[in-house]
Amino acid sequence: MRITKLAAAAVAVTMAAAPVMADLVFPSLSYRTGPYAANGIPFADGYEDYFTLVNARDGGIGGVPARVVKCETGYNTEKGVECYESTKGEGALVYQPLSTGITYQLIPKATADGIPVHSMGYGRTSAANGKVFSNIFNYPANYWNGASLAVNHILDENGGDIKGKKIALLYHNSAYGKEPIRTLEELAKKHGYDLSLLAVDHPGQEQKSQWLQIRREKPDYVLMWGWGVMNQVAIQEAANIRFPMDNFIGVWWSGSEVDVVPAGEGANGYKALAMHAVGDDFPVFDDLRKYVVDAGTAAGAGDQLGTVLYNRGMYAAMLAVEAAKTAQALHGVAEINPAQMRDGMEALEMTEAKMAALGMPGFGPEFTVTCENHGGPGLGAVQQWNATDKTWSLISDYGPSDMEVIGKLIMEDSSAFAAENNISESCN
Amino acid sequence: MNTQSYVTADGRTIGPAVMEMKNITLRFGGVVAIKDISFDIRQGEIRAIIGPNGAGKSSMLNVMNGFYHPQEGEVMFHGTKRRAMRPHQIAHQGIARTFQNIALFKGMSTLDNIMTGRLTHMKSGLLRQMVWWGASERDEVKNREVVEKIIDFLEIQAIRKTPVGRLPYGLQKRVELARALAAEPKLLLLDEPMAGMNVEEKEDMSRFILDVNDEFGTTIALIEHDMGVVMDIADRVVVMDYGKKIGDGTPEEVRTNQNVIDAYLGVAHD
Amino acid sequence: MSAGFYFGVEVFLNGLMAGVMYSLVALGFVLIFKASGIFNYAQGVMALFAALTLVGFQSGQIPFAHLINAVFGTELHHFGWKMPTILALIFTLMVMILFAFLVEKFILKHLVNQEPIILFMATIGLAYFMEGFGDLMWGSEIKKLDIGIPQGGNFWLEEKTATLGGDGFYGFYLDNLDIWATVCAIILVASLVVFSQYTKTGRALRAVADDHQAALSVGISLRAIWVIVWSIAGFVALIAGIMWGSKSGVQFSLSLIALKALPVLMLGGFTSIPGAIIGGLIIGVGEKMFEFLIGAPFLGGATENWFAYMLALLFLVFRPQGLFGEKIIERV
Amino acid sequence: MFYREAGEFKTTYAKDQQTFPIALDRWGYFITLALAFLAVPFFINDYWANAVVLPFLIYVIAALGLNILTGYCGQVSLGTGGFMAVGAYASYKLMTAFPDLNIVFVILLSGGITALVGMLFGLPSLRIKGFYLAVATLAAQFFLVWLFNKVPWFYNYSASGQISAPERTLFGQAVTGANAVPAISYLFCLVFVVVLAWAARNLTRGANGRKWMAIRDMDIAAEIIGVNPLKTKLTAFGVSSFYIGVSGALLFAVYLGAAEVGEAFGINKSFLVLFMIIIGGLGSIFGSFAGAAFMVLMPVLLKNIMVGQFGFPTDIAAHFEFVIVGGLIVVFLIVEPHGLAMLWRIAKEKLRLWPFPH
Repeated sequence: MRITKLAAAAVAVTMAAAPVMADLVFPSLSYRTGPYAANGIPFADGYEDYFTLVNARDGGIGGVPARVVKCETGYNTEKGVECYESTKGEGALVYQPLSTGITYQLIPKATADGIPVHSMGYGRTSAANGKVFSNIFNYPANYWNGASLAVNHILDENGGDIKGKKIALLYHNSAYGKEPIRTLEELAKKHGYDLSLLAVDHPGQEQKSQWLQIRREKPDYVLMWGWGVMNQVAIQEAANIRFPMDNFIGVWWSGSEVDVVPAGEGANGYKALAMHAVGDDFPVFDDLRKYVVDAGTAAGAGDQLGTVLYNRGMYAAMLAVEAAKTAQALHGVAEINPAQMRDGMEALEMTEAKMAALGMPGFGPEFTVTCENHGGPGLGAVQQWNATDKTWSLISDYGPSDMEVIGKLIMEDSSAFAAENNISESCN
Repeated sequence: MNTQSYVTADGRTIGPAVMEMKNITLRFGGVVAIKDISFDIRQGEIRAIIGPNGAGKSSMLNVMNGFYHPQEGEVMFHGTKRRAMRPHQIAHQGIARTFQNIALFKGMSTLDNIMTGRLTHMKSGLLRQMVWWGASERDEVKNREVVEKIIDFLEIQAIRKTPVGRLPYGLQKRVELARALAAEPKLLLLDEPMAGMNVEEKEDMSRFILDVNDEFGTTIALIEHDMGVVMDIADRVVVMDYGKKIGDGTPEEVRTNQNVIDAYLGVAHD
Repeated sequence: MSAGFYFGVEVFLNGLMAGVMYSLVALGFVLIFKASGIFNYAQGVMALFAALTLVGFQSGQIPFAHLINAVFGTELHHFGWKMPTILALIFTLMVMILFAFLVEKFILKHLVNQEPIILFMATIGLAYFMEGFGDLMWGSEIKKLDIGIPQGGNFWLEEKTATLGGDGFYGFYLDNLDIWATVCAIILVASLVVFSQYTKTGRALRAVADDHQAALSVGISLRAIWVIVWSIAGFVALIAGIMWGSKSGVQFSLSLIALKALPVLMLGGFTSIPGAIIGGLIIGVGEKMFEFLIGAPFLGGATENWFAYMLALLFLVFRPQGLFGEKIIERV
Repeated sequence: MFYREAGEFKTTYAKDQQTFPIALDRWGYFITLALAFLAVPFFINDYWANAVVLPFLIYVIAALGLNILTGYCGQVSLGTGGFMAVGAYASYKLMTAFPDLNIVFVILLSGGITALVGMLFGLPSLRIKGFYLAVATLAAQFFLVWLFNKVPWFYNYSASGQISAPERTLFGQAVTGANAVPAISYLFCLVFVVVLAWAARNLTRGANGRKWMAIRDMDIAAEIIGVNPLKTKLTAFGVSSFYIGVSGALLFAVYLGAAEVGEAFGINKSFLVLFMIIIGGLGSIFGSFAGAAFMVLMPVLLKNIMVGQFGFPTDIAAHFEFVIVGGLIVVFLIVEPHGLAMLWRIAKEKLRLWPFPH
């Protein structure tokens, strides 16, 4: 035990209390290392750069500077907990846990601590029910919206009739990968398509069996809920068996540059879902270059601007800043606390005019958050990869998902959670 | 079969047979290691099995403590035929042994090694062990007392807490003997107890073997490839060569047996 | 014959090919274990590191660029040149030899005569070290690896066999990359055999594998042998890294291919090169066929990971000495 | 000259066999215990509890378990993560199926269930040895993770496949769930650690421990002196899995609060616990503590120094963490292959002779 004590003393020395400053703290639980680093780096860069921009261009949020506290999780749940505990004392306003595992950890913890969590397009889908999950937000869209959006895209391509079509879901064999199954099954009943499920075990380097099966059964469409190395291998294998890439649709976590580049030309035409715009053709990027990259304060090398995940990080930061502004207006104070931030998120309204004013016209869907609905309306688009000029581009508008089916599933799952954990519904 | 008890010249009582080997044949694949051998070991005696290297002595010992199962023949223990059993069951019947190439538990101290010899006498219920206080502690102390007697007897008090790996060869052999004795065996098998020792160590070891036999009345079967010392301490000797028994009797009888002389002088076999 | 039968044959063939990919990783383990009794957990990370280095040389990346930038505030990325593949391969090989030398100098030399578990642990420490070091040196983004090996289905074969199985069958599918991997594996094993049978160093290697003490007594330098063996294992790691990296891009997960090789080792034995090959083939075919016949239709799929281990486990229960080991006669 | 046994004569065998034969050690032990129970709860905060102390305590239990199997009985296992998952899922099922069952029994029963599963997977150890067995235990690891992922019954058919620990109380205080106070969670785990460490010490110093060590050091000789190999190995697998199951249940219920099998109980966990016992010292109770402390504290310490003190970018610090921890493992093995426990013992022996050189 003596060694423990020595080490503990050493830690105590290094953990000298941080100075208290008047600022708005936004922790960035990044994963720039580990097996998913390639995805984590651009997201963290985008997230951090946007706050830098807000400070440099606007002098902070409502006059109060934003401070980003960085903590590296390596996508590891236990490190995520350590990061949460070490940053929450600094007055963290909102957490972007960035991994489903860490999100699940933080749902009860953050709720008890009164700090809001924004799991944008990941985490626990049924957290969209604000009555049960008072502090958890997952706007603008969740996995079940995603599944429905993909089916809607297929419906559009087939003139609304997909009866008898074969759709296969290739999914990461984990909680994350299994998310869309229930929704897809419900939708299959409604639209009459045949759904087949193909699980890929972690990490997903070896998918020969699954792709031989796809080759045998020749589904009309393949949907993918993949992550990490599974994405690159799946896209390569799809190209190998000459599966029509137009009919291969990934979720938004399977649709970034790093997923398609290793497959080269073969990936051309591959589609993925999107909850925000891609590319750097927005005024905000000029500001980013001017105030952040050229000023030498960019979080990364500054070469990621406009990539899918950089944009996603930036978009998440923008939503956080807008929610903070909403909270400031709502409570009439500039230095908001986490509880006020939560109120701001719950009252968040994203309109086209607002986004245009921020230099991001049409960057994301328009949506409103309410006390009951923390997930927004579930709008999303589809993007497609062009391997020749190496760009993603949106090929559809932000369309609606089938909330009739999804809403029911959300109620089911959230009330089960409420019952298991003795949570009484709020918002009444 | 020897059933009559008798008293030896030095006053020890030799009883009826403890173990009888009847027509034992052991083969490894096509190789015959032991061919149709019979002999017995009587209560209280020191019985030696000798023979040149490769005669099948160690295999014989392995048959006696159930490590090898002979293809033919049977082993009688205390007058009943022994069914095929695993070596640990045989240990529970009261047969202990030492090994030619020392087989001590290297990660443990001398004391712990000898205590393992008591395992057949100790209770090891998990719950009472976990609690320790009470039953387990009493059991431990009781058995420790037995072990301490053996430690005194073999004069190894000073190395009680030393890890056995650090001990010199001769002492390791002695600790191994102590471990076997700790089991308070009905039959003690010694596999070349004096191999690799110098004259002085051999004398010490001979003295211990005689004392063990004398004081505890332990029946001992030992194998040895060198005839010298064995002839002095054994009551009766079996001589093996090429898996066959070529002589059996008192040291004097064996010494004068022509087959034995031939084997040891290296007369060509045909 | 029905289409189902031909699909089965197709799965079988692809299983063989997958098996070759596993064998490539397993070979590295066997080489080191045979010569030094070390179970080298770092073999997977070595494959990652070799592939990272190869791509780094090819694309003219500046090593430790991120670290240098962070410390000195510079903006370094690339040297600005592209290196021809063959040159990059040679340089990478030199790096792997240097690596072997350093491993011997800083780790193995100090751990001579330790128990196997300690040596195993040391290689785990080494694996940790290399994971961090590789990322620091070359960055953690996913890199495309292209050294000109064709990828994708072999369409010649597909067309030639398309008529075999009736309407439901579209011809056999084999990946060109896998075919290349098989060719490489054959060449690799053949040259290893030639090396160990017909060269002086090779014979010394075998002598060490048989008996360390005896080898020492006839004047073979154990340390030199270790450097050579680790260099060869580094070379094998490079080949494995290229094959696996071509498929998925070079990234952190590449180090996990070690886990695919372990059941192969159990089956084939830690010391047998033919065992690694045959074991790989059995595991490859076994897991693919199980997924095809039972896993996917009845168990919901994704059974391959555990099935490979279960297969090896069952096999060992009935034959503890492995595929090529001799029956163990216990002695005391 | 202060730290020595001179003047302390043991008059009974019971005294001679006690855990801390030297008075100074004994006092150190009691003071540590007193501090741990009476002082720490008043100072512990969320950060210390959740980032350092709880994982440390919980991993100590896992390390003790694996040390019994690997360190004492010599059976190398890489299935720890899978067995921890059994403990976690067992506790989840028990908690949700019997909401009124006391949390202490939930944890103990989870350990019991894990023990049964562990014994099942220990069966092949009779025929498979050494590294082959280590790799064979990976079959358990992969199979169990797959099973908990695949069969919805284990996660109560929830849509996500994640399990979340509901709130359970002990003496009116929440020990699981989000409302648990760090001091209470800490004390809860501490009691388990102290009791289990004490039980492990007792198990390993008596007849059982000698059987395990005999099998470890030379299984054939052990069998010949009367140790039943199958029974002994299975006992080791059972006891070890019990500890690991308890640790998994605590990790899930008290520390994490929610878990997904592949992420929380993957192969990395198996390696982590194996590192702990090897760095700490195989076959040593103290080593289990030292190893767990090293593997839990080292990364946090390094991170706080590199990021907090020197302002390294977080990713570079994380890479260096790997380099340093990996390097330290190698250095430790070179300096002292028998782990921190042996270093500690050598230090004490030096201290005993101090100030005389010999």
